[in-house]
Amino acid sequence: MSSSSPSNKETVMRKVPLFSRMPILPPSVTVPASIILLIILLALLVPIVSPYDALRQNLTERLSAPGTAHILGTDALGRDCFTRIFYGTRISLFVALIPTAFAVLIGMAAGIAAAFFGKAADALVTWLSDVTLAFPGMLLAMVIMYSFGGSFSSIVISIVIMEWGSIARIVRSVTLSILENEYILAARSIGVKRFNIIIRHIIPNLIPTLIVLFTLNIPASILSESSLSFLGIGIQPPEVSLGLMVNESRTLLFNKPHLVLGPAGMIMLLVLSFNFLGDALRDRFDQEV
Amino acid sequence: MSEDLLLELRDLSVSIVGKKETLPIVKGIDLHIPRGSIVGLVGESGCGKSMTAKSINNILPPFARVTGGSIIWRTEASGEVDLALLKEKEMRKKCGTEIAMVFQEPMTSLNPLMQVGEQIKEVLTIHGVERDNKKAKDRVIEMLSKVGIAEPALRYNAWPHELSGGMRQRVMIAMAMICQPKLLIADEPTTALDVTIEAQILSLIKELCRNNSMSALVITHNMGVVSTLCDYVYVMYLGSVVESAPVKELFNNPCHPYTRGLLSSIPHVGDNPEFLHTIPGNVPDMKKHFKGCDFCLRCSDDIKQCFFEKPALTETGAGHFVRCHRSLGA
Amino acid sequence: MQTLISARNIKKSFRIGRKKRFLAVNDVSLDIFKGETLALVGESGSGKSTLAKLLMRLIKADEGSIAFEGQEIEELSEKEMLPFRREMQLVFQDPASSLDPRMNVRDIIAEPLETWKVYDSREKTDERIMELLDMVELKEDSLKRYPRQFSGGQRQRISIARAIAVNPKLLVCDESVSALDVCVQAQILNLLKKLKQEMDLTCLFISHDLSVVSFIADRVCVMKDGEICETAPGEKLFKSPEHEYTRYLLSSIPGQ
Amino acid sequence: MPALLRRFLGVVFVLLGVMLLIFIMLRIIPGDPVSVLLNEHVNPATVEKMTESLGLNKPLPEQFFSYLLGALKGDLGKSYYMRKPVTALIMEAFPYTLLLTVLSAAFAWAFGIGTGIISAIYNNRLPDYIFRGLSLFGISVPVFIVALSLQYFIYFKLSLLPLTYNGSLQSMILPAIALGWNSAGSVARLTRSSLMGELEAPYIDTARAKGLTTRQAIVRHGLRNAMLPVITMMALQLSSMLSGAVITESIFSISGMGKLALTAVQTRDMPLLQGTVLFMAFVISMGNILADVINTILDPRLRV
Repeated sequence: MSSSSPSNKETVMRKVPLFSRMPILPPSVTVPASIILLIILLALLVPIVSPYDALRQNLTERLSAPGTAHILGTDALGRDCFTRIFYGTRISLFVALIPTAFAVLIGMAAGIAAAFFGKAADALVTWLSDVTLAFPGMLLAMVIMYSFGGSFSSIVISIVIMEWGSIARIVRSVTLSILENEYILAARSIGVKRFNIIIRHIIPNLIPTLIVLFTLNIPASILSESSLSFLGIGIQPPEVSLGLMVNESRTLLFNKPHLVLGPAGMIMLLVLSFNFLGDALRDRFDQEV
Repeated sequence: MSEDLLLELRDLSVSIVGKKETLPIVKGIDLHIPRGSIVGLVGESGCGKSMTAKSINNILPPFARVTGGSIIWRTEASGEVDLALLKEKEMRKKCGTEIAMVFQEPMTSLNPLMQVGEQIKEVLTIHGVERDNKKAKDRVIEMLSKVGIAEPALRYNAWPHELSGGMRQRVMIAMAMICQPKLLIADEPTTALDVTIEAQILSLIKELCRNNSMSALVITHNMGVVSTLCDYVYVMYLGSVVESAPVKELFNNPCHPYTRGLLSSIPHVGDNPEFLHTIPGNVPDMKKHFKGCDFCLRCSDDIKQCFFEKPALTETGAGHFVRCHRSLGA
Repeated sequence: MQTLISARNIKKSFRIGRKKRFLAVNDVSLDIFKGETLALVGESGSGKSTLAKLLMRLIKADEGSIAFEGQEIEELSEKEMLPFRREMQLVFQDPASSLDPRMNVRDIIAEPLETWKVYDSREKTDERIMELLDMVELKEDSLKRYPRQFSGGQRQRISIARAIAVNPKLLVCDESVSALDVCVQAQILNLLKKLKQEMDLTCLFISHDLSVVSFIADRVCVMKDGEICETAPGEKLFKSPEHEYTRYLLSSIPGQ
Repeated sequence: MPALLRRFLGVVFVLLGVMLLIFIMLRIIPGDPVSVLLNEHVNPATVEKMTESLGLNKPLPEQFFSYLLGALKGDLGKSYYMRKPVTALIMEAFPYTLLLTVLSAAFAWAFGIGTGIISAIYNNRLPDYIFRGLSLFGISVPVFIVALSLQYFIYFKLSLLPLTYNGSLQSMILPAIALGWNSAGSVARLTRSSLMGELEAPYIDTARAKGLTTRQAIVRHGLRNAMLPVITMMALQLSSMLSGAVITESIFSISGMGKLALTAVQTRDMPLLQGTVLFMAFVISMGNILADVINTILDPRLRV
């Protein structure tokens, strides 16, 4: 930011009314939102509250059926499934939220640059996003796993690279349609500087799209992470993730199906509620315009 | 009197039916269209004129429905029919053959992925008027030339986006006229066109009506279009008719304060007053319900009665009806 | 009569498709005198809107020179152009898209005032905004409300308030009443005429509607396919038009 | 068709970018590729000879161009682990993946478009809610969960279809459904919203005023316009389908491209991984061009 005088900067920052009057939300938004909050809360509390340690093996209680001691029974190495599911959810959510946030930020910057800063920037961003989109996500992740091994950071990087492209493309087209409005020409004719036009006019009008993109890309990240862990090239043991739990109990699918059902059910519940929330938010914002 | 009426709207009301509440848009309209005459329906945006037109051939949007009154359609072939009660199938049989419509936006009223000629021929094939493909194509080309399109055989295969606005409106008129309908509904036919093209389209409509002794219902907000094209005119405000009269009579002797205000706030080439006369305030929200006359808040010569009692439509001259307490000499 | 803007031999063409170039403005020369209302009238595609944007330097011309109060502005860079931006303000056609839906009325009108730091304190800016609302006959309580809560006519009033906020020398109205109903159109035309007299503005009025132009304009330029085919004072042009196209336009007006 | 020519050039640039990206990423690994391959306790002399023979000691740009020239001639180098040319391995594996993808695409698109149209026509009534729930469920279930549950119910409980792929077409049904499940959901959702959008288009009113019933107007006019964005999306789905193929092939043990890539990662076989990824990217780019061609044929406005 140029060294603009404090009053101008102060007015610019305060002038962006993000949620100044967010009206009451319809049930189609509050229901999935509360499910998600409940899961996050449990994911934080259960591993602490639960008597069992998610990672410590206890071979004497191997494969015990769901009952009073272990609500969902224990897995092949005697670890309590109920605790592990919520411990795994915490990792899965962490590995989903962080890259989605980065992907949305990078996508936003790239999308605005492509739409706002002329032909060259547009060609560069489009080329870069086409290159990353030309890879099947799984293979791109494999290349990254090959180079950096199966650590947290490599999963986060591969999910960011997988998702930023499509976000940038959507942000670019929405920004282009915003730029067609006459209030942008009005700002230019008033003499508002280019940077201020982005801050005061483009970003506030992009916010609904960004929120929907963020909400709809989280489930995509959860699916990618769990698929990678399922293939054994994602989260490595002894760490826990929902995809890894499904992979570990896969061989017992036919005689102990509940071992697979637990983590699989949690993945589906998470992804379903985020998708539901994303849809509801999109309808809500379309109504508002 | 009602024998030679082609179409008669009796106390027609249309409302938007929401989950919780219904919003009346058209509040009991009586309208007569005699055979071979061009009737105008004029009013500002939001007064319900377009909904009235669309209720006749039932192309109302899904959230709107006819909630009262009847649409009496009289023809030799099917005698007297209430269109409001017709099922979708019977209604569609009449659309395109007996009742045709032309729309406001020529840019978006044609299917962009289908050639223009094909879209016109579809009217013939759908109604089985002309089974043979070759003959149907010739009839379309003949119709295209009748509406003033040069090289009709060539234009038959043109795509909509290749034609100008005026050309596309001619295609729409050709599509409407191909089965010699009894009634042409024109919903703001020239609003989206330039003034020179507008003049040509208006004269084309007038000529087609006269040659085929076809009636027309013209929806517009432009008083100039009314004076050029229409024989009789209904003025609408907030969902009901406030005044109706033969066009000459309305322009020379407007009785309702709203009509007078409307006519005097139109700028005319040549005379330039210091300031234009305006009607104070702006059109109230549809949801607002008035105990008395809808126009009372904005009326300059209103009296106490206007605020408490809804005025009825009374005849003050030959075919000149006004909905205003003052007109009865009160 | 002092000239506010004089443009000489302006040319502007746009590229459509691979090779074809569409000549929007073809060698136009034009003077706008201080204090007058000049109308640019013509059908769609006649280049009147493009010419207005060229005069305001919102788009750069291929050729020709434009002088604002004697100073050449065609070759200026964006930065040097800024002070002139303050002197020329634009009122748009479409009430739905000329106001930012995410900003309330106070911020919309305040934007020019804050961009040019006309007042150093927020109270003075708010005072000026109240004054502007009063000038365009809008109620005080509209400050906190958002554009979608207003009718077309009210939105045009907000647009006008924003345009006159920094006391410009030139007010450009690009089809500012075309999207409005007859009654509201009359109110806005009266408002424009009143403001022009009170603030001693020069006004460039672009429209396709000859009757509106005959009411508001002192002088009229008739444009066709990127060229000016006739320029004359209002009464003379409407009483005895010389150019054949002007006569054709006048005769096409329905209901004359 | 200059527009298509420009589009083709664009794709060539993208493929170059893809090649560059993989090339760089596979060579910035912490350890030296050869020593990792021959595992640690081999003496440095053999490592030196091995690097020499594989040409890994030449400067990176030179390696890249020799690889580029090779790729253009169809030679994607030799697999370290399997001692066979990568191109041959790919040609062996690709038919299986192709069959799987084609079958799952057929299932997904037929099912997706069908439900999308039905839920658009019966908008806000029972069929709409059922199919909308189904398609939302469709995009929310990972491929491997669909695969496992299909195996559990269809094979284990009802034993209708074989557990894994045994060469017969019948055994390819379960993998196809598992892989196609997600894209069926997203195709259904886009078809529904696109068709609903078209129903509000003015030309539908024109069709009804001409005498077509609402249903006729949808089928004869609305549908074709609504399909344009769906076709573009189907091409873009090719990349997510090939991702899913990796998982489906490992669950149903189909020796396709996905399995090949997976073994390449597990055996640290750089040329094989590089070859498979590049080939898949090429297939996806061809898919995009195909979508553009179809769109240009369907939509006259795109014909320059």
